[in-house]
Amino acid sequence: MTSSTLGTPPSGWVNRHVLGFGRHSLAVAQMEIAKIGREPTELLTRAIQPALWLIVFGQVFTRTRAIPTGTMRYLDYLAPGVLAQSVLFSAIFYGLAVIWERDLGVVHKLLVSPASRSSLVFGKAISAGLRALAQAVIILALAAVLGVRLRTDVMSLMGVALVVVLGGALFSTFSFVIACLVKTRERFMGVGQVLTMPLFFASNAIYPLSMMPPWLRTISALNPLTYLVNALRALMIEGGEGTAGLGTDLLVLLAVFLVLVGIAANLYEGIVR
Amino acid sequence: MSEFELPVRPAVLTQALTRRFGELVAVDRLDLEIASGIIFGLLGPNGAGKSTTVKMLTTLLPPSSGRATVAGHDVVREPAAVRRQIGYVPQLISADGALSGYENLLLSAKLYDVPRKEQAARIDDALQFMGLTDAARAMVRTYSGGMVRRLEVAQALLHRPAVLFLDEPTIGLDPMARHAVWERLRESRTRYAMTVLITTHDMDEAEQLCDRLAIMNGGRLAATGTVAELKQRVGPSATLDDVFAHFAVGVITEGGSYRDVVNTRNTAERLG
Amino acid sequence: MRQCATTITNRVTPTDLLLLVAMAAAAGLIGSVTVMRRMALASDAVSHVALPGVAIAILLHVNPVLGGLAALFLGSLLIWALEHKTRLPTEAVIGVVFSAALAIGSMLASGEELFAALFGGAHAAGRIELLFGLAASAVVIAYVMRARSRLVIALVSPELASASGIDVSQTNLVFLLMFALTVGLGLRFLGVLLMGSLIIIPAVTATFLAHNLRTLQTASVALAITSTLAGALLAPRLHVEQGPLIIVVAASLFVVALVTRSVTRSARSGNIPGGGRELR
Amino acid sequence: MTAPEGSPSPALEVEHLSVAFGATRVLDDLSFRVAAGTSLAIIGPSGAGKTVLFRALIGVVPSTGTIRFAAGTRIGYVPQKLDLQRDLPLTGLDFLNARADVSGVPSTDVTRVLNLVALDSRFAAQPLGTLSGGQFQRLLVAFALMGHPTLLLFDEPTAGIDEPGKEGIYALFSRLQAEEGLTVLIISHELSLVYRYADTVLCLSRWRTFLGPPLDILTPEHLQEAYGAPVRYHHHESRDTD
Repeated sequence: MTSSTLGTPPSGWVNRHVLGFGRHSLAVAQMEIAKIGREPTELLTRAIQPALWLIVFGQVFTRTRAIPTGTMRYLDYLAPGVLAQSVLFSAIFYGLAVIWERDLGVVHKLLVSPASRSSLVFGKAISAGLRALAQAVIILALAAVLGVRLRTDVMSLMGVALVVVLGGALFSTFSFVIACLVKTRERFMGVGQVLTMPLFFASNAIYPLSMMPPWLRTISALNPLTYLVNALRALMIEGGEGTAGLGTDLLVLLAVFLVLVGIAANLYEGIVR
Repeated sequence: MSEFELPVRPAVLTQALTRRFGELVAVDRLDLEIASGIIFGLLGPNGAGKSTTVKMLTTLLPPSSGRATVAGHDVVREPAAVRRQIGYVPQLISADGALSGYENLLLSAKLYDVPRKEQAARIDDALQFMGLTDAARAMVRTYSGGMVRRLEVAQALLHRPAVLFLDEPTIGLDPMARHAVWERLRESRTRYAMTVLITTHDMDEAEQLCDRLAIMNGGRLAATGTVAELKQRVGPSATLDDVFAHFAVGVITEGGSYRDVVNTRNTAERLG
Repeated sequence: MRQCATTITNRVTPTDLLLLVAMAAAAGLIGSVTVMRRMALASDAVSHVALPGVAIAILLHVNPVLGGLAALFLGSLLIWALEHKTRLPTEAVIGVVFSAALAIGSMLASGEELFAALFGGAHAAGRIELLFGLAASAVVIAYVMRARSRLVIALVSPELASASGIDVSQTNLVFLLMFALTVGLGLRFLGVLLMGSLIIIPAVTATFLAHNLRTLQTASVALAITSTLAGALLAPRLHVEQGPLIIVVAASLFVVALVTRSVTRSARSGNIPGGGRELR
Repeated sequence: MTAPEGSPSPALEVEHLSVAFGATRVLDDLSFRVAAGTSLAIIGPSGAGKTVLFRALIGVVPSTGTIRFAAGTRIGYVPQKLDLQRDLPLTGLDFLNARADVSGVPSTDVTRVLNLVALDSRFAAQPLGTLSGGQFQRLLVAFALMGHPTLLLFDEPTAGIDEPGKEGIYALFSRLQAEEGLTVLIISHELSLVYRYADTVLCLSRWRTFLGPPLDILTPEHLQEAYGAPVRYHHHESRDTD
């Protein structure tokens, strides 16, 4: 029995704070990922929803050409939107798990550990991002089957994966913040449900901004989902491009994500009081 | 191990520790000194302020006033240092049911920076000690109540804390499981030379497990001492029930919020 | 390419206002029960089911509200059956039901019709529509008042409700149907998405303010009516759409209540004792 | 209190009751009777089927065998688990009034039951979430007492309540039994309180079932057999702890 490690923090500032943050985030993420692998049916049932959109909505509108998407085929236009939608939907109810963990007592245990709050939030966000990625694989496969003109080079695929993870992390942290604010499952369901659909419809996921009434255009410019859709469109589709440029999209997503992590880390402690 | 001097300071020291919730004073100028190496029981009716005290000592809740040190570190000024020195088993279930026992332990080991080389050995050791080796790969949600509690204690011990906090550790367990948990606790105390603080409202638990007791009542300390001392103070043939009744007089006989009951029942149901 | 020109009427007629107030009262009342009943998800799914109905009605040149209502009733029956008769994971099923409904609905309607069905639009109500709206509001309000006791016991404990002689399954079905009727009421003004919000948001806000059933319902109704009136009256002045503005007002009230609560709590250095949270 | 065996008017007779969930038999050929106006405590380890027995009695769980209630029996039931949401904006009065409305009982009955359980109407007017453990239990008993039931089923009435609170709840049962002539069935883990307040004890376990007066049932041998471990409890009257 060595007592040498009793309560001694890892030595060195960098080791303690920077690497510690990484280690702790990773530990949390790893456990969350272990859980995803155990519920493959959930991944599949959640993939039904986007599949319906792609097949029903996409196919018909591609034929009728009722939505003006310029040179792009509508199905190609829609696929990134549907992918973004599935990222949003799989992440937005993440807060329920946070409330559930509080009701059980798991949160108490995490909060008394030496891991920083931000590393806990970050780890959970990354795992939510990877959960979204698992779903993205299913949707991309489906899109390929439906004949969407996907880019298949490694760089693009990696870019898509990165953006999907970032998007999942962003919306799950958003959900985390809401959970810390409303604190009960019932209110969370109410608020979460009320947010999801408007976020989806007030974005350029299924129709271009030019088609929207002006007030809706304003809202969609403030909607992070729009930037997620833009980035995916640029990375995923042959000849696809966003409206604001890939760099801007990524910067906006990253900035919003980091701000949300900061807010969530600050609110996290309050959930057990 | 010469650089490692044995602490003569108390494991837990509070001075006028106070916590208010609005008008309500949950913990009222608490002065508590817990010597190193003992099992200390915080006894009292629901609403006496036991859990609030533990939450302050474990840095989950900032005190309204007063101060507290745990293993020599101030809970307000050095929360990070305190967190490294303590283990905590909350009243609610803190093991993750969707993970296996092994994974739960691994998560704790990583969050507490147990050196990577030692992780596997310590986890195996903990599993064996708690009698969970066979169940290590099973999902925790399939565990019995007693197994869950033993796993949680094992998690809290992995980083060899100086002070272990347990909030109502055997609530909702049937008698057999309780005895097993008590036995493990007594053994781990000797094995790791640590201080244990438990809260309970159960006389049996206080009597069988604790070296010293503090009876809390309405947020204040009503009495402290060994079980024998406390009995003697009340009367020649007093039982611990009598001691409790004597020092908890005038308590609102129905303390404990609705939430406590729901929590306890949920805990009991999940463990049970 | 068709630019979606949204018509913004200059004035709100008194009949519209009357109808809006009745609708808001019904929404607030049904919402107050919904947020207590953990049925937010199921109920919201119901509201999305309206979309294909609206779309089909537009295609067939029937009054879209009628189509929406028909779809709503079918949808609530479907969800009720799924919840009570099958062992499928309800959330997954509901997710599929409503996304299918949205996909099919969005597909059938097009352009501005789609936006109108989703987000509503200001328009002058005809006499029949007015009568129908007022009658339906009255039905919903009367129902909540009468069934309140049953709903309250069933939400505290279905088991106790059964032991008290309440048919929980039937209570749930009638409640969902009434919810559907309420959504149908708001289809014209707020559309599918926003009507769901008008039912849920004021009620959630009310839970921050109320400590008993009567105040909860009063606050919920008052908040719903305030948001609706403010939205309807301000929209022409601010030159924005009426439906979204109503929801923006409701959401602002929600944020104000949330912030006020957090501020008062931290000012008192902690929670209200026994505010339902674990304290000790 | 009359002796349960051979009492002329049983409030409840259970014969050969069995409950199975799929292949698992939770209750197997259980028979007992409860005399009117007496109290029966049901004890046993977790998973022995105590709660299932209650659910079978109120008919929420399908069972085989006979369950016979005395004519005119009205059941008041207090379940073990009430997974209420936090911050529910409902008061005790809202809850009781709802019951009065549903059961067609005059609302004056609310005052009566509140007096019976000695719950101050000030507390009844508070949201459910602000009631203390004991107060909430009293409220649930009050709910069960609406409309004059004759048989009270109580599942773990004192889980999570401290010692003085437990005494209060059990004292309340004794009083109700005396004043209202109620028959009470209680599931409990509190052996010392069972010892003091129950007329008859039914000990369920996976291996054997015992039925009889507390003195005969609550012996170390029986308990060890039922729980599979030594069990101790405090006798309050006789000072010997063990």
